Amino acid sequence: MRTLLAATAAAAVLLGAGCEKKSATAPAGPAAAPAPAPAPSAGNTVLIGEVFSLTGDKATFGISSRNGIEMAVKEANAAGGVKGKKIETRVYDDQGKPEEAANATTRLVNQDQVVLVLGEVASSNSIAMAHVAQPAQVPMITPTSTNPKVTEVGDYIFRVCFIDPFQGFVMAKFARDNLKLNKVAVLRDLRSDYSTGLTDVFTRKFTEMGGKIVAVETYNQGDSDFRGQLTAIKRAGPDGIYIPGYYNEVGVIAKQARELGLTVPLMGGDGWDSEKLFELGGSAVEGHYLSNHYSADDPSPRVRKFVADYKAAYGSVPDALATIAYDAAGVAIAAMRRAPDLSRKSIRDAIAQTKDYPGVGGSVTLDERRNAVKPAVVLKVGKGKFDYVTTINP
Amino acid sequence: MASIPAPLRGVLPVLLALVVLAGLQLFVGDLPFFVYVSSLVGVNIILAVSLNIVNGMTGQFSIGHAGFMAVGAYVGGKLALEMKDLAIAGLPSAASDQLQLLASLAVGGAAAALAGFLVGLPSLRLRGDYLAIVTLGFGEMIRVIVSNLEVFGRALGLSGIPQTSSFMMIWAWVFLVVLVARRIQDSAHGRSLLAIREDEVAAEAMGVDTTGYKVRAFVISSFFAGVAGALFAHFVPIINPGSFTFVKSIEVVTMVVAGGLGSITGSIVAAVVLTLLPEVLRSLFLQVGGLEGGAALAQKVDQIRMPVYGLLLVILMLARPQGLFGSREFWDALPRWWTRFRRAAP
Amino acid sequence: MTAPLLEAQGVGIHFGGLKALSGFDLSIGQGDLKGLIGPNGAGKTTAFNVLTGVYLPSAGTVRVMGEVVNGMKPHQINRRGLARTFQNIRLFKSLTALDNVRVACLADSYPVFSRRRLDGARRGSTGRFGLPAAMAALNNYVDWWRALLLTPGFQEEERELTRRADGFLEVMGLHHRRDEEARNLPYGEQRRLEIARALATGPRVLLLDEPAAGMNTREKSDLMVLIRELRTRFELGILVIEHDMKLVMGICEDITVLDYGETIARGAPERVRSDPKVIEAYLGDSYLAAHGMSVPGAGR
Amino acid sequence: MGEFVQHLINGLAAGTIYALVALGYTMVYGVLKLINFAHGDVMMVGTFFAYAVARGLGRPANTSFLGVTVIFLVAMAGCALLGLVIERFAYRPLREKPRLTALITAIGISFTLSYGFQLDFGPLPGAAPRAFPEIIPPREWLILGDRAVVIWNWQVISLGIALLLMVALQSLVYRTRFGRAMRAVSFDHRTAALMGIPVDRVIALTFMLGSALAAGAGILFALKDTVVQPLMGLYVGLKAFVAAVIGGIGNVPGAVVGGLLLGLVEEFVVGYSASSWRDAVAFSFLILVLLVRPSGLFGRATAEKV
Repeated sequence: MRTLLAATAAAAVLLGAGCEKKSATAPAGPAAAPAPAPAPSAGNTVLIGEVFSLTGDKATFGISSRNGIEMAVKEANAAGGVKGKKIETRVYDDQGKPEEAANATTRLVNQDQVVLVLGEVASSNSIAMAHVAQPAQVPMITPTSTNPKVTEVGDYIFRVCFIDPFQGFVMAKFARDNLKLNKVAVLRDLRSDYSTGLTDVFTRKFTEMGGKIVAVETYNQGDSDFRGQLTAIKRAGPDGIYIPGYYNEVGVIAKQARELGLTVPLMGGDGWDSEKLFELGGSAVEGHYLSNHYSADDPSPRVRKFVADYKAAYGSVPDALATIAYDAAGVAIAAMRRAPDLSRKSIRDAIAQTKDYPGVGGSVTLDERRNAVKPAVVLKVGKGKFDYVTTINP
Repeated sequence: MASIPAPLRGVLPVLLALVVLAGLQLFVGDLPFFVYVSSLVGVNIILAVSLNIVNGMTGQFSIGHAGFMAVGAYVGGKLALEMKDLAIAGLPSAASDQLQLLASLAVGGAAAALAGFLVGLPSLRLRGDYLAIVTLGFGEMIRVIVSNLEVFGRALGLSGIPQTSSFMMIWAWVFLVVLVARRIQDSAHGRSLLAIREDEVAAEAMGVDTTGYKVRAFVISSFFAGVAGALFAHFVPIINPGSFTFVKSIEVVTMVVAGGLGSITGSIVAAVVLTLLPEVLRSLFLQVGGLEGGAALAQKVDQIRMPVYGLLLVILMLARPQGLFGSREFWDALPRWWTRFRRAAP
Repeated sequence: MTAPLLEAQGVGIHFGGLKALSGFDLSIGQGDLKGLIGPNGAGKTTAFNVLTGVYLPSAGTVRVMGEVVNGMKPHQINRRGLARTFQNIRLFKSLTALDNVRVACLADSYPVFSRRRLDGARRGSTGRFGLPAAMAALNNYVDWWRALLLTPGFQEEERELTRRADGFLEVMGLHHRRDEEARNLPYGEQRRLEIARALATGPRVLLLDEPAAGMNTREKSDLMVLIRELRTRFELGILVIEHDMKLVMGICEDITVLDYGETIARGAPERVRSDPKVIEAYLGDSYLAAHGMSVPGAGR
Repeated sequence: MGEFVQHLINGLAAGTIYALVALGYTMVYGVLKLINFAHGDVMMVGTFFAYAVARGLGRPANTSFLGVTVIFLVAMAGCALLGLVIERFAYRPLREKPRLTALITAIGISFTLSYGFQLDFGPLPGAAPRAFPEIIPPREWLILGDRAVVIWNWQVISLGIALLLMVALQSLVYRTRFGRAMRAVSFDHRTAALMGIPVDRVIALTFMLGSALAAGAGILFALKDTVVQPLMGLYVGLKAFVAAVIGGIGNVPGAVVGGLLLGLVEEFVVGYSASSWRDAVAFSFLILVLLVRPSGLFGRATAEKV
C-alpha cells in the first residue's frame, strides 16, 4: 500500500507540474479551457443546443420542453431568423442523469460550437450543465429548473421561471389567506429535488404564517400506490394536503385520496400542469389548486395563439414545461436579435438585459441574480381545464 | 524481463505507467471533451474490472456494483467538500489539490470496502442467484438511504465538489486496478478464487476457506468500485442518487459479461466499446444524416441504448456465453515466445 | 499401535426421516489401508461427507489427530490432515493440471505468524473470533499485500509452490499433462489428478471415493500398486470406498461393510467375504444392478 | 382503529398483486430453478395488451362481463405466447448451461421489454403513464363507520381471484398428471426425460401458465392503481420474487402467503413509520429471511448432493 501511495503521490506532484497552465486559465473541470468562440460568419445558420431527458421516468418532461423550443425556433425562422441567419437546434438526451447532462453539454460546447444552451427540467441536471457552460463561458438558460442553486453557478446561467422559494411561498400564502387552512399535510416525491425544495419552503412559510404541518409523507417517482401514505395522512386529520409533485403521480394520488374518503383540497405547483393530469386523475382532480406560471385560458391573444398553434402542432394543450421552454427559447432569440453580434459573450450580455419580455408564461424580467422576477398565478382544476383564481406578486 | 531484479518487479510497472501518463497529461490538458469522455471510459473500466474480480474470477454474481460506487462517490465527495477550503501548505496548489483528491479517493474506497465487507459477510453464504438478488437489494437500499439523508443533499445530490480529477489520475487508477487484478490472478489467492468458481465443494475440501476468500474478493472489488465512484464525483459536477441505480449496475454487468467473465482484457475492451459506442454512433449519424435527419437519429441513439444493452445480454448468452474473450486474456493469443517470456517473469 | 489419526465413534446422521448413517465407528492409524464397501445407497459417501465435515453428524464424534472436529468447516478439517477425492470427479475443470494441484498446495510459511504458532494458538482457544482469528487475519492481510506488491519473498514462495506441485504430478505420473486443462484429461488421469490434488494438501489420512471407478483392469492393478506405494511414501492412513470387490479385497487389510447406514460386518477380507449378511446384501444389490435399476439416492 | 383496518385492507390489496405475480415466479423457479427476472415485465406487457383491447372495445363494451372476459383472455393469451417465445428462444438453449447464464439472459429480457416499451416510435407506447380504463367500475363494497373504512369491489374481487388461483394451482400441481410431470421435471429433468416425460412441453406449458397468470395479475394491478407504464413491472417483479422467496420458492401457498405478508409489512412501514423507507423494506426482509431461514417459511431444507 505504502509503496503505491508514495508512487501515486509522486504522480500527484508530477501532475502538479503538468497542471499549472491548466489551473491558471480557468477553474479545473471537464470544460476547463474556454472553447474557441464559434465564427458567426461561418455558414448562414446559428446553432442552439438543448439538453433534456427524453428517456427514463422523466421522459415526458423532456419531450414537452423540446416541443416548446422547437415551436419557438420555427416561428423565429419563419420571421427571418436572427441577423439573417437560420436558427438550428441540436438536442441531446441525458437519460435523466447528471453525468450525461454534463457530457452532452461538453459535446455541445466543444464539438458542436453552439452559441448557447437551453436545458433541463430537473435541477440536478441543470446544475451539472451549468458547471460545464459557466467555465466555457457559454450562456445557458434553464426553462423550468426552480432550484436557486442553478443560477448561483455563475454569470452565464439564467432562468426564465420563478424559483422554489417563491412558488412555495405562493401556495403557503394562498392556503393561509384564501383557503384559511390551519392544518396541512405534505406528500412529497422523494426522488425529485423540485419536490424536496418546494416542501422545505412551503413548510417554513406556512408555519411562519401560523399554520401547522401535521404530517409529511413521501413517495417515489413511478410509484402508483399511495394508499399507505394517504391513510396515514388521513389519520393526522389535515384540512388540506400539499403535493409538490408531477402530474404523473398526482393524478393517481387524487384518485386514491378520494377513494379513501379524503375530501380536503389538494394543493400543488407547476408540476401538476399537464393534460395528463385529467387523463390520469379523471374527475378526482377537480376542485384542487396549483400554483403556475400562467393560465392557459388567459384571454390575451398571445397566449390564445400559442395554445392554438401548439395544439395544432402536437395535439395537446401545452403544459407548463412546454410553455416556459417556449419562453426560454423566445428570450434567447430576442437576446440574439438585440445583441451586437452572435458571439457568446455579447449574447450573454443581451440576455442579462432582458426586461419585460412578453412571454406566454407572463412577462420576463431578469434580476441581478439572473432569475426571472414574475408573478405566479393560482389555478383551480376544473373540468378538463385549469381555471384562473388569483395572481400573487413577489 | 527476467533480468529485472526481483525487488523491482513490484513497483517498476507502476512508475513506468505514471511517467507515461504524466507525459500524455501534458497533451490532453486542453481537450475538455476528450478528457471528459475518457474519464467516463476510465471509470467504467475500473468498475468493470473490479466487478470481474467477483463475477468472473470468483464466480459469484453481484448486480449491485452501483451501490458501492455510490458509497465511494458520496463519502469521497462529502470529504472533498469538507476539505474544499483547506490546502496543504508549502505545495503548489495543484499538487495539494491532487493530494486531497487522493485522500478522498482513499476514504471513499475504504468506505465502499467496508460496505462490501458488511454486505459480503452474511450474504456470500448464499447461492449464486440468491446472492445476485441480495446485492441488487443492497444497491437499491443505498439509493434509498442516500435520498433520505440531508447531509447527502437528498434528491438534489452533492454539487460544488472540486473538479480536481484529471486524465492522469483516472488512468493511473485504471492501470492500478488492472495490475491488481492481474497479480491476484497469478497468485495463490487468485487460484483459490478460480477454484471456488470452478467447484465450491471441492475447493472447500481442498482446504480453501471459501467464505473467507469470497468476502475478500468482494471487499477488494467494492474498494475499487468506491474509488471509481469518488473519481466520478470529482469530474461530474453533481452527483445524485439517479446516477447509481440498478440500471448502472446492469451496465457494468453487461460490460463484464460481454468482455467475458474472468477476462480482464475482455472487461477493458467491452467497457471502452460500450461507453464510446453511443458517442461514435451519434457523431456518425450527425456526419451522414445532415443536421435535420441526423439530429433525429442521434437522439434515437440515446433512446435505444438501454434496450440494446438488454438485447446484447440475451444475444451474448445465446451466441457466445463466454463473452468476447472467454476467460482468456489477449496475450494468450500471442505467439509462444511471448507466453514463455511471461512465464519467465510471473 | 500408534494413536489413531482419524477416529469416528457412533457417528450417525439423518436427512428428514431417512437414517443415512448410524452407529458408525472407524479408526485409522498411520499405515492403515482400510476399505469401506456396501451396496448402492448404503451410506458410504455419506460417511465420507460426515468425516470431512460436509454434513454435520447428528450423533457421535469425529476426531482428527485426537481433536474433535464436529461442526468444523471442511477446509478446517482438511487443514488438520484429512484429504479426500470425490466419487463423481470434482476437478477444477478449466484450470490446468498444475493449477489444480497448486490450489491445494499449502504455503507452509506464513508472513507474520508461523503455521505452528497459529495452530498452537488455535488449540489454546476456541470459537471463530479471538486471538487466533486475528492472527490468521493479519497473516492473510499481509499475504495479499505481498501478492499485490510482488515482493521477492512472495515470488520465491510461488516458485516453491510450483516446484512442489510438479513433484506431486510426477508421483501420479501426470507431469506430461502439466499445462493441459483438467477437463481435457482422459478419465483415468482425471482420477489420478484428483489424488494428486488431495495429496498436495499434505494429509495424514487420505479418503478415496471409488478411485477405480470406470478404469480398465490394467489401470486398476496399476492403481492398487500406486495406492500401496503412496501409503508408505507419504506415511498415510488410507480409507477406500470401492465397488470392485477384487480391488478392495486385494489391498485392504480391514474392511467395513455398510448396508442402509448400518455397519453389518467388519474385519479381514476373507472373514467379510464369507459373512452371510454381506452376501445377502450384495446379492440384493447385484440383483438390482443386473436388472438395470438403481436405488434412489445412489452415491449419497 | 379505523386507519388500522384501512391499512390492513390496503396491505392486503397490494399483497394480492405481489402474491399473483409471485405465483408465476414460483412455478417457473419450481421447474427450471431459474429466477425469471423478466416475469414482472411480462406482466407489464400483458397489462398493455389489456389496455389496448379495452381502449379498442370502448366505454360501454369494455365494462360488460363479456368485454372484461375478452380483455382478460386476450391479455393472458398474448402473454402466454410471449412466455412461450421467451422460453423457446431465450431459456431453452441455455438449460444445460450454468444457472447464471440463464439469469443474465432473464435480466437482459427484462431490460429489453421495460426500456423497449419506453420508446415512442412504432407501436411502442412511450414512457408516459396511461390511465387504465375502469373495466370493473369501482363500487364501494363495504363501508364501516362514517367512511372510516371503505372496501371496494375490486379489492374483494382480486383477493378472491388470488385465493382461487392458489387453490387451483395447488391442485393442478398435486392432483393432475401434468402436475406430477411438473414435479418430476423440477426434481430432475434429465431423469424425468428418461421416464418418458415430455420435458420441453412441460416446461413450455409452465412458462405459458406463469405468463398468463402475470397478465391477469397485471390487469388487477392496473385496476388497483389505475395506471399502466413501462417501468411498472420492474419493482413489482422484484418484490414478487422477494415474496416468493419468503414463502419458500417453488411452493404455491408459500408464494401467496409471502405476497400478502410483504404487502402488509410494506403498508405498515409506510403507515406507522417513515414512508420514505418503503423500498428498503422488501430487501431487508429478503436478506433477513435468506439468512435466518433460506428455505423460506414453507420451503423444505435440502442437503446439497456431493
